[in-house]
Amino acid sequence: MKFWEKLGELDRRIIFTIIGLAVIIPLVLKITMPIRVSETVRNAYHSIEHLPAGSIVMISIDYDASSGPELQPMLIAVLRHCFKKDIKVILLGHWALGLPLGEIALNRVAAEYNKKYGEDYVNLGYRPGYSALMVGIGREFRDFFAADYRRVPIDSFPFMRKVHNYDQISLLVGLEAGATGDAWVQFAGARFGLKMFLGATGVTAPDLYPYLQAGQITGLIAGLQGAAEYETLIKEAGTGTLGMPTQSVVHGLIIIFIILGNASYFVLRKKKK
Amino acid sequence: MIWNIIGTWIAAGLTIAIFSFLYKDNPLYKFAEHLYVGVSAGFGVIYVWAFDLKPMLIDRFISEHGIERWILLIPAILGILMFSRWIGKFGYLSRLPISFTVGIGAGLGITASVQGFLLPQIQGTLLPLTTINNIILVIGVITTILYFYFSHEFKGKTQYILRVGVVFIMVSFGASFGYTVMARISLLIGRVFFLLSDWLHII
Amino acid sequence: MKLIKDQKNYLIILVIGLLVFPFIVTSVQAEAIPISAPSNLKAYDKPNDGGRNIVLRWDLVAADTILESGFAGDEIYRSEDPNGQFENIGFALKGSGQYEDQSATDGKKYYYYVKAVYANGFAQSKVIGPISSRAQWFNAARLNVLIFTFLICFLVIWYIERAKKGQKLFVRRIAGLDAIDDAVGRATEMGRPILFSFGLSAITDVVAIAALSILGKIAKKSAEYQTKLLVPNYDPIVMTAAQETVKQSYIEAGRPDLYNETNLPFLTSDQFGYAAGVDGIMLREKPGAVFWQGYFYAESLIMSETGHSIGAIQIAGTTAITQLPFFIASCDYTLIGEEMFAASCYLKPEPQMLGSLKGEDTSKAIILAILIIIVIVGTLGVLLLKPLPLINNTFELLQKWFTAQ
Amino acid sequence: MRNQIPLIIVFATGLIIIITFFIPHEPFGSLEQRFLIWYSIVAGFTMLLGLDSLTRYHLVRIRDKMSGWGFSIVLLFGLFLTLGLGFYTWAKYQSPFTLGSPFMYLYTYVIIPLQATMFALLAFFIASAAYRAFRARTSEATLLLIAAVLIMLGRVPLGGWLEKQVIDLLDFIPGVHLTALKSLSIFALINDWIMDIPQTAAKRGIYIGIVLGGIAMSIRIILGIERSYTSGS
Repeated sequence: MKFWEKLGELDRRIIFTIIGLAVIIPLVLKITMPIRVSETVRNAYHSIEHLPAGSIVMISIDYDASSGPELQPMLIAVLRHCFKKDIKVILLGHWALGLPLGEIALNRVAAEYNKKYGEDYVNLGYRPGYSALMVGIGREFRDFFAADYRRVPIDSFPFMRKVHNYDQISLLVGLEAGATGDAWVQFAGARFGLKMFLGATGVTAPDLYPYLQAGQITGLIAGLQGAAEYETLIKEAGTGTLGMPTQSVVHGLIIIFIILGNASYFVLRKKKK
Repeated sequence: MIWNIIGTWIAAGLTIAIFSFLYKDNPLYKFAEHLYVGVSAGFGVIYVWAFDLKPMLIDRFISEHGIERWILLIPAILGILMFSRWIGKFGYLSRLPISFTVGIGAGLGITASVQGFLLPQIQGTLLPLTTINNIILVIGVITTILYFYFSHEFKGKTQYILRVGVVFIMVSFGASFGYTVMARISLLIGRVFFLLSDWLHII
Repeated sequence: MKLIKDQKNYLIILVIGLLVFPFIVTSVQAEAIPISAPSNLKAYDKPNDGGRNIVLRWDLVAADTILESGFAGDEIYRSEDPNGQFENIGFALKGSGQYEDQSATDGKKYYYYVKAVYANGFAQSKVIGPISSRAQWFNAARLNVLIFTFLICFLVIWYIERAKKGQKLFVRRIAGLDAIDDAVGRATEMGRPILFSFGLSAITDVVAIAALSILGKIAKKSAEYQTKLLVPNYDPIVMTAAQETVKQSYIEAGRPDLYNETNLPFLTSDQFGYAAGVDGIMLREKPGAVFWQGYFYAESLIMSETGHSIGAIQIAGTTAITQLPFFIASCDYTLIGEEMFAASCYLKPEPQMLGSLKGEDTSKAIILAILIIIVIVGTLGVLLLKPLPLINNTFELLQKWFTAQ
Repeated sequence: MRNQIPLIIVFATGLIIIITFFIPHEPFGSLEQRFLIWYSIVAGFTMLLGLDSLTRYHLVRIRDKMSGWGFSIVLLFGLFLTLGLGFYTWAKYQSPFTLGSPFMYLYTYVIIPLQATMFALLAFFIASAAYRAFRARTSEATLLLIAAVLIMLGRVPLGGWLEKQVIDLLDFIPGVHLTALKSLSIFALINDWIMDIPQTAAKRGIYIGIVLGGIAMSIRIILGIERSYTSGS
């Protein structure tokens, strides 16, 4: 019985070390694992796949670096998908500290596909007060975004001249780390009938499932695994695919921790009785 | 190039400083944390200035004419009134802009909740009970709502309704739990990946 | 020699063939899809808007439905005179079959036609009109929203008024309230203090108000049992409110002498710093009962783990959905979301909170009734589809009524 | 009077925003848009206010030499460094957000690592809590933990891998052929079902309650019954 007591008193720093190693070792060894694509991600993929060339997709960067590892791979995968299909991209964001992440990804992916700023994509930037903004640009973009991220008037870009409100946007892709996803659904989706799918962090994703079942969003990319699935669909492996084996190892470890912890708890409780 | 290498070392140093909290709360961690608060606050100010006040207020004030131009003074004055809270006697004036934003938020929220959530979610639950999944979904929604219904004492047999409700709530919390664990690990993978590849070039 | 010449001829034929082939193929393809004009063009004023919009709809031409047919889309033309000059006002992408003219002047009469743009030609539809746009005074598509909004607002206001007039409104007792009493009792038996934390609540969070009334109850019990109560704080304003509440409870319990403000200190206003501070207090003071009541973020995990490791009974309560799972897994009892409001109304009925709670409850009852009735109709509709199609039609109609736009 | 005016403003703006939702006709339609633009501008000032109280708070700490005042200097240093680099970059590159500029350098090498690492810490805390605090003490907690474990297995490739190992192991037993099961991915199917059906049902029920609470709160605010938003000023 001493064993269980010792086990229960294990210093947390030992656990921290084990977790650290469990993350480092699979990454260094570059283990790979097959990715199974779930229905929710497949539906998201098809919402873009079925758009004709020349349509406009709007991507909202509603996250910052604190959830970057989960959402940045999604952004890159979705951008690759759009540019592959000659779909034009409008980027904007509601999290002040996150927008440069969008610019970084845009610059990288646009270069891969030889896309030009102003012809194939624009970055509108950020305005505070997201619910007001979502309703407002549903009437007229220019009331809020007369100029882009670099303060160039949006009317100087040919494809933006005919964009006035959501009617010209074929699809919204919201990449969400918090409540802005709900706001997109409730303000832009319900009021203006804007079609959308969301990519979300693991923390936010479960709360978005009711929207999925009610048909308010067409698809959902959940967490790093979701990003890995999207990467699988567009056949461009990225950090999502790379991270999944590590993710699996740590999940396994945490499950073992829960089982061990509970085993010692029940053994000790029985002993007490 | 040399700047990028220096930058990567700074980033790696700050990453390790934050991780040092795992050993215990220490000055290195406190340094990184305070630096973070300061830098991000400064960043926010530049953002607001570059993306909001400059284009939406100042640029527009210059380009607009006639009455439209002077109407822009209303939000500008409301905004400036925010700062009156530091001037003792006029402190109450800062309540005016707060009231304006709170009023808009409340007004937008009511209709958006009904139109964007209640109606579609009720509609999504209006399913014929012809498949097992439909039956489970409808029972789940009803019993969960009843669990949070406080105007009736559930005694005798009706308390099983609450039991069923709790089962659904716990399964959904379990799902959130699993997804949250997944999310946190992904973030750690992201940081370790940075340390191993950008900084140490091991992978 | 002949062989070489033959080969040369052969090569020439091959090159010419390769050059010509694409033309043959494309011309065959283009011929396969006839150029036809968009048909069935309709124009109408966009309903439920502020004016200036006219919607055009037409049937897609055959080439529009085929991928890679070289069909570009449709150009939209408008004029105020059916026989005058028409102006190109826009372009509809392939596959859309509709266009919204957003530049109309209300009341002005317009004529339209649509021109299908093929890879090798055009075809234009008949001219239709006159049509004009106008603004509506009520958005009829939002009638359902209006009804629900009105109903919920009415119920909440009505119950708040009733509660204000002092009418007794029933709220059921939450099981967690017994757990609170037990925990305070256990801490006393063990001779250990009690720790209470609001997490990172601000006073503007409604949950902080509910947590305050739960704190009031705990403070009263602890005064009766003469058990030390510790409340480390994150927010200075919440701290002041907490001090007032505890002092009041001690007076009510007849032990104002036991109140000591140093037991309700301000720690720090940064998230993990606060968690580390509370951890330190727990390891030093070893409280027998710990209450996590208020709004929590990620720090909940760190604090409740330490609480568990010192063997305290932990009772949590929060509206922070993301933290609830971790509290449930690591605490002995957890008040889930609105249960906190119900608990606080049970302890200390304040008209606003009590009235709101009743208004919400009645709204829930109505929603439940709607759900149950329509689901029954729907089930019957599917089961009796053959003999009584009317039921299924009714169901579909009812279901459609909830469409929000 | 002083206390009445804010209440009147809340009442009027709230009501106008609700009315314009139902009445598209002028002047209501454009009034809503105008209010929303104003809101955006005032919200910008609100963010500046946060900066104001932050600097004041830390200046006081430094002045009074309160414990940890050195860190307040670090904070203010970070703040003014960012502001300085921001305006410098703005002047030099026309926009502060040009990639490769000093301001974006600060973003890439200071903000990203600090912000991302703060939350990466939680992976460690969850692991340690999993070992030391997550206990199946009640039937509710048991159910929660079982669901959580199933999700953790099914959502990532781990579940599929585990299935394969078990099936391979069982294959050695003569007469048992389970290879057909390999393509089933049972854990993934369980994960999808939990997410789609019971999870969705409960979240819907919970959020209907939360949304009703939010509406009630908004009504109280508009009617001036709830005034906590004015506190602190």
